[in-house]
Amino acid sequence: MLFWQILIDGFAISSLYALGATGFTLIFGVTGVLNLSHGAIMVAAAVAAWAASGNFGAGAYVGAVFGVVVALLLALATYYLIVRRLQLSRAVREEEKEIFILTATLLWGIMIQEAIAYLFTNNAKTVLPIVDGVVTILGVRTPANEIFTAFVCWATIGALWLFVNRTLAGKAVLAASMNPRGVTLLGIELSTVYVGVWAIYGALAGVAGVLLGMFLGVSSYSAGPLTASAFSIVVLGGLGSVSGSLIAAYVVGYLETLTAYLISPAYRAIPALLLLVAVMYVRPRGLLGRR
Amino acid sequence: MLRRALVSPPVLISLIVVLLAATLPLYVSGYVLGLLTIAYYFGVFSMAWDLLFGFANEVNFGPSFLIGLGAYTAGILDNLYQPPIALCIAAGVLASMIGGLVLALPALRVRGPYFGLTTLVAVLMLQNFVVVAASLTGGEIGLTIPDVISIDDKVNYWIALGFMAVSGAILYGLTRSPVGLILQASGQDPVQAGALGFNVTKHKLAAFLVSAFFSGLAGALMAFYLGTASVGTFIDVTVGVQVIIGAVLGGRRTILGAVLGAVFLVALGETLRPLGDLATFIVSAVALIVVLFFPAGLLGMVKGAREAT
Amino acid sequence: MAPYENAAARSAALRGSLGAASVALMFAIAPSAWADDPAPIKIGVIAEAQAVAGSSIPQAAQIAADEINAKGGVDGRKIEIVSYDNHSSSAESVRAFQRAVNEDHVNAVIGSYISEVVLALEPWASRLKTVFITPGAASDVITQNIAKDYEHNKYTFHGYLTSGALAGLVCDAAKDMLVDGLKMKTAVIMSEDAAWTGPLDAGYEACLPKIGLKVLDHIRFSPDTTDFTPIFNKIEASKPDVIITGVSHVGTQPTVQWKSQQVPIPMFGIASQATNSTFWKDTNGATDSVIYQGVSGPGVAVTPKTLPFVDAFSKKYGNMPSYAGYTAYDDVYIIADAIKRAGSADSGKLVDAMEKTDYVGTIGRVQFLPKGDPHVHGLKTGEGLITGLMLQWQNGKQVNMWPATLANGKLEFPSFVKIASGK
Amino acid sequence: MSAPAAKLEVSGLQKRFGGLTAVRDVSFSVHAGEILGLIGPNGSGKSTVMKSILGVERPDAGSVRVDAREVAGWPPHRIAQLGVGMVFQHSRPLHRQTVLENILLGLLPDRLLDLLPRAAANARARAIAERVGLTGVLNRRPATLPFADLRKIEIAKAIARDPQVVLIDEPFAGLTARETASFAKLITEMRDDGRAVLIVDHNVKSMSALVDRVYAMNVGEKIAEGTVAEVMANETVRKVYLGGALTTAARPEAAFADAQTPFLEIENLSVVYDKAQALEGVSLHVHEGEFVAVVGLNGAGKTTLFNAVSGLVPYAGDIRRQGKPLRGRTAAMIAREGIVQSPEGRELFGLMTVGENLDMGGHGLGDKERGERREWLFNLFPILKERQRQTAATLSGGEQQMLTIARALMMKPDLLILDEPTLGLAPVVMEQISKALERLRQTTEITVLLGEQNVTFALPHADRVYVLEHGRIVWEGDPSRFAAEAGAMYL
Repeated sequence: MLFWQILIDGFAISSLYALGATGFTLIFGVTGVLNLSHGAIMVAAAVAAWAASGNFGAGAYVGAVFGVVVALLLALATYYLIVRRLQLSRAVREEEKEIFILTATLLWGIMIQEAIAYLFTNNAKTVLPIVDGVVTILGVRTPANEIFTAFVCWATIGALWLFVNRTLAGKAVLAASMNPRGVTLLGIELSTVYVGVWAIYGALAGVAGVLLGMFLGVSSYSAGPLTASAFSIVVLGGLGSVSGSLIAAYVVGYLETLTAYLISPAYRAIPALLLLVAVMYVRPRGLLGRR
Repeated sequence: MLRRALVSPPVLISLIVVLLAATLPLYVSGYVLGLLTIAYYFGVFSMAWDLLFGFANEVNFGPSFLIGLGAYTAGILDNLYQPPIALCIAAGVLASMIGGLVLALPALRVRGPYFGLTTLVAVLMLQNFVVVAASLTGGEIGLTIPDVISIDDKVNYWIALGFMAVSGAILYGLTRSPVGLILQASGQDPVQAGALGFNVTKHKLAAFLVSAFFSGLAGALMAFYLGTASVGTFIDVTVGVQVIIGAVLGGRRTILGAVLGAVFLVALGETLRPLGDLATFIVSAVALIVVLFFPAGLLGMVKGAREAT
Repeated sequence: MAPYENAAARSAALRGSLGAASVALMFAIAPSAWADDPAPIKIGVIAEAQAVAGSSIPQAAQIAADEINAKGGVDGRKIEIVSYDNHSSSAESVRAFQRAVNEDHVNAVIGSYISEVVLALEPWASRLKTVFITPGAASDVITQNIAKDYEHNKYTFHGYLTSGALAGLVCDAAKDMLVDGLKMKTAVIMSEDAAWTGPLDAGYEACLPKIGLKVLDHIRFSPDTTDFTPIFNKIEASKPDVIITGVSHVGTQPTVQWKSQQVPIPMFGIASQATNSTFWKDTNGATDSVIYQGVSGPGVAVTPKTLPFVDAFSKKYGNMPSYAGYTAYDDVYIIADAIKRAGSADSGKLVDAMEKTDYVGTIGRVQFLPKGDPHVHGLKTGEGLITGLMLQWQNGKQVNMWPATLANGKLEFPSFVKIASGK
Repeated sequence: MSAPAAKLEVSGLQKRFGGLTAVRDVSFSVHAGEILGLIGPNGSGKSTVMKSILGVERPDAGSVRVDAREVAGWPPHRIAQLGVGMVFQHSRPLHRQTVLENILLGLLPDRLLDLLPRAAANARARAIAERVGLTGVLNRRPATLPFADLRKIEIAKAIARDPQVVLIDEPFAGLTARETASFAKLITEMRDDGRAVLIVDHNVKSMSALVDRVYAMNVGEKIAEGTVAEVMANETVRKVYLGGALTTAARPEAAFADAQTPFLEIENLSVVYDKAQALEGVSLHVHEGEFVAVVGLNGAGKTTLFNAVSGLVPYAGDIRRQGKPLRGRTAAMIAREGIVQSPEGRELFGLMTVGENLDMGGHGLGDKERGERREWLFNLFPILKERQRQTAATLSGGEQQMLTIARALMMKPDLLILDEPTLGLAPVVMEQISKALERLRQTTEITVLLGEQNVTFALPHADRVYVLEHGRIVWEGDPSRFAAEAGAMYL
C-alpha cells in the first residue's frame, strides 16, 4: 500500500519536475543560455491561466491556453530584449557574457515576479483544474488531476521527442545544439533556429506552469524556488542533456516523496540538496553531462 | 605603481567624498543616516564580491553565504554567552573565512555555471540549516542579538562609513598592488600565469579568504548595528543578488564602483518607496537597463572614457 | 496569529535588500495642525503598508485617534499617529523605531504583525525605554523575553494572542463543537514547521486529550512544501475524526489538495489565510467547509464596539479591516486610557498603568497577564475575556459557528467529508 | 655551442591522448646560447612537446630536464621558477594595466605578501621595455596598441623572468615583414645573452635566418634533425612538405567559358583578427568548372580566406560571385545559394547518424530528390552506405572527412570549398579521398576551391595553384611549375 502510494504520488510530481526542467535544459543545450527567469515565466503562465479562468470566467481550457500563450510571449521577449542583445553586444567581452546573461535574466525574472505581485497580490493561487474528482488505483485514491498532470507532461515531452527526432526542423535544432557552425555552413539561419527554440521553450514552461498551478498552486514567491529546482535538476542530470534531466527529475521527485513519507515532510527538500552538493563535488559534469 | 595609484584621481575623489560623507550627520535626519549605514555595509559586500569576480574571475552567486556565516556566528555567540562584542565579531569573521575555503574548493575544480551553482547551493543549505536549527538560530523569525555597538544613529553611521572607507582603501590598494596584478593574471589566463611562475591556486585561495574576511566582518558589524539577524536580511538569495547587482551596476573590476552601485540601489529603492510593490520592479528594471546598455557600469563609464584616450 | 509571516519575510528579503529604512509619511499628520493645542500625545505606528494584514494597522489606529480627538483628546491633549512603513523588513523596522523615538519623540509605539519584526523591535523598546505593543504577532518568545528579564523588557506588551493562547482557544471551541457536538474522539495535528507553531503544537498536545480528543499523530511539514499528498495520506492512514490545523505561511496549497484528493476528514483549527475574504477565489472554492479560528468575522458582534468600528473602517477605507486592524484600534484606546490614568506619558508610569488595563475592545475584554506569569504582558483569554471565534467557509461566505451566542449558521460538510459522529 | 650540459634536455618524450599517440619518442636538447627550431606541419605534435616542457601537459613517458633537473610532471609555476620562460603566440595582456605594469608583472615574485612594488623592479621594467622597443608606449593600455607591440609585451614579460630556457611559439605569425625582422633581432639577442631558445613553428623557411639547428617532426615523430640546410635537403622533409614526383592534369585557364567574369572573384581581400593581420591584399579567382588549389602551411590564412568567402568573418576588399558582391549576405544565405564549404574542423553533428548528417545537408531538397542525391553520394563514398546508421562521432577520421564532403555535396553546390580535407589522415585514406575527388572532377561539372598544406594531395587535381604565406599570395601558376618555382619558399 505505502509502496504503491509512494510510487504513484512520486510519479506525478516527478513528471512535473521533468517537464519544467526539459525546457530549461533545451535552451541551455541549444543556445548555451541559463535562463534564470524560468521560474517567473512558469508562475506568469499559471497566474495568467488563473486570472483568465477565474476572474474573467473564461473556463478552464481557455484559461490554460491563455497561460501557455503568455509564457510563450514572455520567452520570446526574454530572447529578443535580453539574451540576443547581450549575445550580439560588443561592449561585453565573450568570457563575461555568461555572467551578464545570468544577471540580466535574473533581473528580468524579478521584474516579472514583482509585476505579478503588484497586479494580482502575492497570495498563492490555484488554477481552475481541467479534470476533477478522484480515481482509485491499486487501492490508492488518486486525484484525477494528478493523473492528468502526469499524462500531459509525458504527452508534451513525447511530442518534443518526436519533433526533434522525426522532423527535419527538429533535427536542425538538435544539430544546432551539437554544432551551430555546422548548421550555418549548411545554409540554415541560426537565428531562426534560436527563435524557434525559445518559442518551444516558452510553450513547455507554459504548460508546466499551468499544470503546476492546477496541481499544487503557485504564488509569485514560487518563482525563485522553481528556477532553483529546475537549475539543480538540470545540473544534476548534466547541463544540456535532456535525458539526463529527465532522469534527475525522477531521482529528485522520488527522493522528496520518499523523505516525506518515510522520514518527515519537514525535511523533504534536504536530501535532494545534499545529493546535489555531492554530485557537484564528485562528478561536476552531472549524471549524464557531456560537456 | 601603488604610489601612482595613491594620488590617482579615483583615490583623491573618493577621499573627498568620504570626508564630505563624514559631515552628513550634521545636517541630515537620522532616517537618512540609517539608510546610508546599511548602504555602506552593502557597499563592502559588493566590493568583496568584486574582488572575486573582477580580479580572481570567479563568479560567486553566494556572497550571502559568507555574509550570513559572519552575521549569524557573531549573533548566536552573543545571544548565548554575551562575550565582548569584539570577540563575537572575530568569531564571525573566522567562520566566514572557513566558509570561504569551503567555497574555494569546488571553484578550483569546476568552472562557469557549475561553480555558480555550488555557491548558490551553499546559500540554500545555510538557509535550510538556519530554519531547521531554529532553537539556536531563531529560525525564520530571526535571531535576537541582545547587545548592539551603539544606539546612536550618528555613531553607527560613522562606524559604517569608517569601516567602508578602510575596507575600500585596503581592497583597492590590494588590487593595485603586485599581488593584485598576479591575481588578475591568474584569473585572466591561468596557463600564462603559471608559465610566468605564479602559483595560481595559492593566489585564488588567498582571494577567497580576503573576500570572505570582509564579507564576514561587514555581516557581523551590520548584525550588531541592527541588533537582529534574520534570513531575510543576511542570507536569502535575493540579498546576494542585491550585492551582485550593486557591483555590476557600479562597474565590475573597479572595487570603488561597487560602493557607488550599492548606495545608488539603496537610494533609488528609497526614493521609489511611495510606489510600494512597484519600487522593486523599477529598481530591477533600471539595473537591467544598465546591464544591457552600459555594461561597464556607472564608474566603468567614467573610467572607460578615460582609458580610451 | 501571523498570517503570511513567511511570505512577508521572503518579500522583505528583496525589499529590505533593494531598499532600506523607510518612513512612508502617507498616513502621517502634519504636526503643525495641532500648533495651538497642548503638546499632543504621539503614537508611532510601524507596519507593513503593502501586506494585506499590515495595511489595516495604521488605518485603524488613525480611526481610533480621530474618535478620541473628536471627544477632546486625553486631558485636552490630542492623539497624533505617526506612521512608518517597514516593508515587512526587520531591518527597516529597527530604523523606523529609532527614528520614531529619537527624532519624532513618540510616547509609545504600536508595531507590526510579523513575529520576526516584533522580536527585532523588542530589544529596542528596552534600550530606548519606550512602550511598545504589537497588534498581531503570535510568537510566545515575545512574552517569554519579558518574563526572562522583566525590569529590562517590561516596555513591551503583547496586544494579540500568543500561539499558546490560540491553542487554548481552539481547544475550547473543539470541546463544544467537535466532542460535544459531533461526538468526535480522535484527531491528528497538522502544522507547518515554523517557530510560531512550536508553542501552538505544545498547546494542542496538552489540551486536546483533556477535552477528549485523542491525538493519533502529529505531523509537522516544511513551510515550503508544495505537494501535500504524502501528508494527507499519512493522516488518513491513522483514521482520525478530525484534522487540527496550524497553518499560516501556507494555506492555499494544502486546502486545494485536501479537496482535490477528497480527504474524507474535516479540517479545524488555525488557518490564517482562510481569514482572507479572497481565500475562496484563491482556492477555487476548495476551502468549502474548512473551519478556522478568528477574532472577528463579517457581521459578528463580538462586543458592542465591534460592528461600529467595522462600519467606520469600511466607510473610511472601503474595505474590511484585517484581524490586526481590530487590535490596533483597541491598542490606541488602551494606550490613551493608560496615559490618562497615569496622568503622564512617562514610560515608567505608563508601563504600570498599562499593566492595570481592563478595557472592553473590539475583540473582547483586554487584560494583561501580571508580572510573574510566564507570559507576562500577554493577553488574558477565556470566558468573559477574549474567546475568539470559529468560522466555517460555506459556499463563498465566512460563517461564524462559535461561540454559540455569536453563531450565525450551522456546520455543513461536502459529501466527500465523512463525519464520524457517534462512532 | 659546446656547453657541457644542455640547458634543456628532452628525451624519449611520449604523450597519448586517449587512443592516438600525439608524441612518440621525441628527444632533443638545447644548449645555452643556442637556438633550436622545432618544426612540423599541423598535427605533428610539436605544440604537445611544448606543453609537456611547460608542464601544462603531463608526459606519459620520457623525461624533461632543465639544467639537468628532471621536471616532467611538475606544475607549470615550479618549472617556470626553475627558469623556463614562454612567449605565447596569442598575447593576452592585462587590459586595465599599462604596458609598464604588464612588464612589471613578469618581475614579481610569487609571494602573497608582496604589497609594495620595488623601485628596482620599476627601473628594470623600463630597461626591458627600452630593449624590446616599447619605451614610447610605457603608460598606454594594451587595448590602444598595435599587434606587434602586444607581441613585444609577451617577449618583455618572458625576458623579465630572466629565463635560462625560452620557448617561443610561432614568433612571426601575424606580423608584417618589417616587424618580423625586428622580432628576429630580439630573439637573436636572447641567444647572445646565453639563453637556450626553442622556437616552434610550421616550417624552416620562416626561421632559417636565426636558428642554429632544426628538429623536424611529423605525426608525432622526429623526421629529421640538423642544420637548416641539412633539414631543407632532407628527403622525408621534402616529401612531407612538397610530396614526391607529381603527375598533374591541369586544364589551361582559357579553356573555361567564363574567362571574362570568373565565377568567383576575390579582390584585394584583407582580414584582421583582433589586430593580427590574417590576410593582406589577397586576390584570386575561380572559373566555373575549374579546380583551384590554395596551398599554404597551417596558419598561412587559408581557413580565414574561405571563411571570408563563406561570410563568416568581416573583411576588407571585394568578393564577387558572377560579378555580384557577396558582402551583406549572411553565411547561411551564401551557403544556400551554392557556395558550400567543407570546413577544416569538419563540424559534423557527432551524435547524429551518417544518414541524418546527410539529410541535414539536403534539408533544402524534396524528399525524393534528397533520396537520389544520397544514393549518388553513397556510390561515390561506398563506406558511408555501410555506416549510415552509425553516429558520426563513432566514425574514423577518414570516414568523417568523407561524410563532411558528402554532406556539403548534398547541398548541390555550384562552388565546393574544401578546407584541409587531408588533415591528420593516413596516406591510404588520403588516397581514397583523392580518388573520390578525381571521380567528381571527371563525372561532374563541379567547381572546387581546395585549401591544402599537403601539396602531394593538392597538385594532381588542380588546374591552377596559389601559394599563401603569412596571409599573402606569394605565387600563382600551373601545378607542374610548382616544385621548381615555389618549393623553396614552401619548405
